[in-house]
Amino acid sequence: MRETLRLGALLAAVCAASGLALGFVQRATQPRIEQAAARELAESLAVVLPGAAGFSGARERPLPGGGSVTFYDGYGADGRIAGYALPAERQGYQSPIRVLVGIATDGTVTGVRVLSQAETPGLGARIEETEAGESLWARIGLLFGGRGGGDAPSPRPWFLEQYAGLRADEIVLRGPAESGKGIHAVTGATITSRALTDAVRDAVGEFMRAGVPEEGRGG
Amino acid sequence: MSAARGGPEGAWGQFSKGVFRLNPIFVIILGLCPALAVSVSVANAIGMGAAATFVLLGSTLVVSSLMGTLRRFFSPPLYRQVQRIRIPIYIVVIASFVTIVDLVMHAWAPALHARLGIFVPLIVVNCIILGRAEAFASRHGVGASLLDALGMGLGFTLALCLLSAVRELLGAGRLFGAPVFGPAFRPALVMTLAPGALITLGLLMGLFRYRRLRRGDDGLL
Amino acid sequence: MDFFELLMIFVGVVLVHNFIFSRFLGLCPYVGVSERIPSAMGMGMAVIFVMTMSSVITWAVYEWVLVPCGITYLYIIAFILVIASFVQLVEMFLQKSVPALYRALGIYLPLITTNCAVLGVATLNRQEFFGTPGSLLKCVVQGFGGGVGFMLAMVIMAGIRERLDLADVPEALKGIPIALITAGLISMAFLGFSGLSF
Amino acid sequence: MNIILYSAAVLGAMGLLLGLGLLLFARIFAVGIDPRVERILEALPGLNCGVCGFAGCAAMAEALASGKAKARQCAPGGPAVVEKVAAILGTAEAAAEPRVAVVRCQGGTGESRKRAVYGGVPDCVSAELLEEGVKACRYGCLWMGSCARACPFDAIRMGGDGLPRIIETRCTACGRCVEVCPRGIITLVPRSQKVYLGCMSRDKGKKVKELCAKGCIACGLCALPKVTPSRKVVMENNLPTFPADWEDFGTAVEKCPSGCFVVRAGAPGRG
Repeated sequence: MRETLRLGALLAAVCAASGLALGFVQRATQPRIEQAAARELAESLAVVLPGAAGFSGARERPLPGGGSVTFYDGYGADGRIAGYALPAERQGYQSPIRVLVGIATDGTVTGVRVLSQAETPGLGARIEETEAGESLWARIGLLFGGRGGGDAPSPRPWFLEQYAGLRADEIVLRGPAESGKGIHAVTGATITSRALTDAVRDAVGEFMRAGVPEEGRGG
Repeated sequence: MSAARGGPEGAWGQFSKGVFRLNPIFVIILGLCPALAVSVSVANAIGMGAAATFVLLGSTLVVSSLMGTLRRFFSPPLYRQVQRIRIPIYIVVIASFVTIVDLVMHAWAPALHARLGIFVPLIVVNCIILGRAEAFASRHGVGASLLDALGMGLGFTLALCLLSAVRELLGAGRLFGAPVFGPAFRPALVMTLAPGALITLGLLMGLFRYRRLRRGDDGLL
Repeated sequence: MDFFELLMIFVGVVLVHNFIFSRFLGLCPYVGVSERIPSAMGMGMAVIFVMTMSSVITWAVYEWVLVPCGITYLYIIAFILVIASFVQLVEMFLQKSVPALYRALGIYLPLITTNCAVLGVATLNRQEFFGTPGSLLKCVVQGFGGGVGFMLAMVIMAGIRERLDLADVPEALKGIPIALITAGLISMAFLGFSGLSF
Repeated sequence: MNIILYSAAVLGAMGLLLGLGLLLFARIFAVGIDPRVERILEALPGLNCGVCGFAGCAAMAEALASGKAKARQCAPGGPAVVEKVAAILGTAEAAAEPRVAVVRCQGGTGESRKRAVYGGVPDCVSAELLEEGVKACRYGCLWMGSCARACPFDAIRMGGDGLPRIIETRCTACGRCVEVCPRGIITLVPRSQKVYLGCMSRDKGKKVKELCAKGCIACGLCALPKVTPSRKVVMENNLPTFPADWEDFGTAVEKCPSGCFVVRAGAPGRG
């Protein structure tokens, strides 16, 4: 019996020691994690609401269809409301796709940015893909002091650009090669493209149906 | 690996065995889960390899020093009692280092942390680390264990990079995310998917064993 | 918490994202133990039991212990400690009181603690379901489905590997390499399920 | 600050609770295991990774103790484990008694019913893979002679009735024929063993009667104490099993309705 107690105590001591150590590590890294998250949010807000200069903190608002949505106000340089940004999420092919959607006051989408997704690389993940960017050889050339060949145009995510300027009812998924207005899916990744499109359309549709939120002068 | 410098037991031998003779993935065949899942791009592979090596180094350091001090200060029967709960102790130590990696990566490399996803916590059950802690670290001094851990970690990372280079090149025509073959290249998308990973690993493992069989060393498995 | 969504999760985890063929969880024992169908069945049943139970236990530890104390960042240690002790307790209990079940099922239990699938399913549950309404039921279904998917993969593989020993495989590929290549081909077949949605 | 205290407290409590729980359970549910297996278990890395094909180290230790596995199957352990296990078991592959190959099937072309005309590759392994070959009996010899071709010492000749004949003087028990036979019909027995069973069929008696004249119909007669007083014969899934040193087989051989037992001509001191 004594042996059991002694071994139990030893195991408890090892666990407590590691708990202590991890507590200190956590305290050291926690601020940085929050900082990184905040920076990420600010960056996303700037991308989805290009016109806006300042943003409000997260605001909560009930939705007609039940539940509520957190969103951010975007203020133009003159201090008036320029638009809103709201997160949306939908299960993609193999992972939840979280996006941030920017809307102007008249309900047209100003920009979409993917916050997180772990879709299949080379297929679903191509929703975030930018133009090819410079090839490996060009990069190696740069490495060895070759001319930079002019800075390549900052690569733009072609799939997400399609949403800009559309109203909720115009956001319809089309095949990659189909003509006509709407969102052209990424070849070979229809499930992911549809998930993203549905997420954006429903978020914008539901938000606008609840009317323009009242003027909340945030920070 | 010339055995002249210190032979298989010497410093160089301890280190180099992890890379070739006892490569964790191709020879001992452990830690397949992260190897296949993460080897989609070389960048991920290096990230996972570095994380696993850090945990390996940290845990072997703690395990070898802990077991060393216990062996010195505890009387032999007492030490045999401690032997009964050695595995849970190793698990706690390894899990702590994995949590540290999880937190640090979350803070300083959020993009990599998101891409590696659930495979960062799964380093805990990665058999290589528990295996080296049990088979080596608890029986040898701190110095030798660290060398062994470094060798194993490097072996794991190199194997991961080899696997992911093949898969990224064939599957997406890219290396480190930059296209290699120019626009005309039609990538074999299956390589980035699950079947490609399994088949590539099987073939690479066969290649390693073929090389060893020709050198007369009997294929272990 | 409607039944349809649970069914979607179950089918998703058994066929579309099979733990072995597409999520690469639990490969170490899979490669070792899938040589004969009876051992594959035994291993499969043990995995189903452990994965379902550990989904419940990890959910309980997370929601009732870690969240109130605000130390959810310790989930890795808490999960592995709980799963390892649970499996060891069950193994001891079976070995002593139900020897028949122990010989058929229990001997695979130690194998399961260091198996990526069990901790994998707990981590997946935390990532996808914790915090959402009805999360316990979803976790249980995901755990059970994961186990069923694991067993399905094991039995298919065992059936093929029994015949594989008779086929003349090149010397270098004998054993584990050919098993991996075969698993790759099966997982290609499983890709067929990816379009499955109803 | 309280996060650190909470972490240490909760983890410490978990460690204590689970540690005590496990140790108490270990005491309550203690099950005695053979000390040799325990010593082997300690020599193994205790990783329970399953790569050796056994269900964890405990199962591997038992297999090693009963000689069903070789230490080098434990890949993570590597050479260190191989030495330790060999030391514990004290087996340096002790020179076993000289052995010889025997064919455990007497279903020749005359005795055993055919199920199909087989036009495929004349090789047992291919026949077995192609819907289990020409023979109605799923366990019997396929008459394709792969063993004869595999034998490096030309100690196997195919008989007129399709069955392989082992020339015992030439057989060196190298095991090549045992490996190649897809149905494991040929096996190695100690040369001192006088009798072996000429049938592998695990089917029930009624089915065997339809398939083969020489098949074992699992009547269990040979296992009766009256026929075999030494009780060395035990029926197991429709086949009699017996140790190599079975002596009083005279009556059993005589009484067996299908004459399945084969008494080896070369066995020393035939009764």
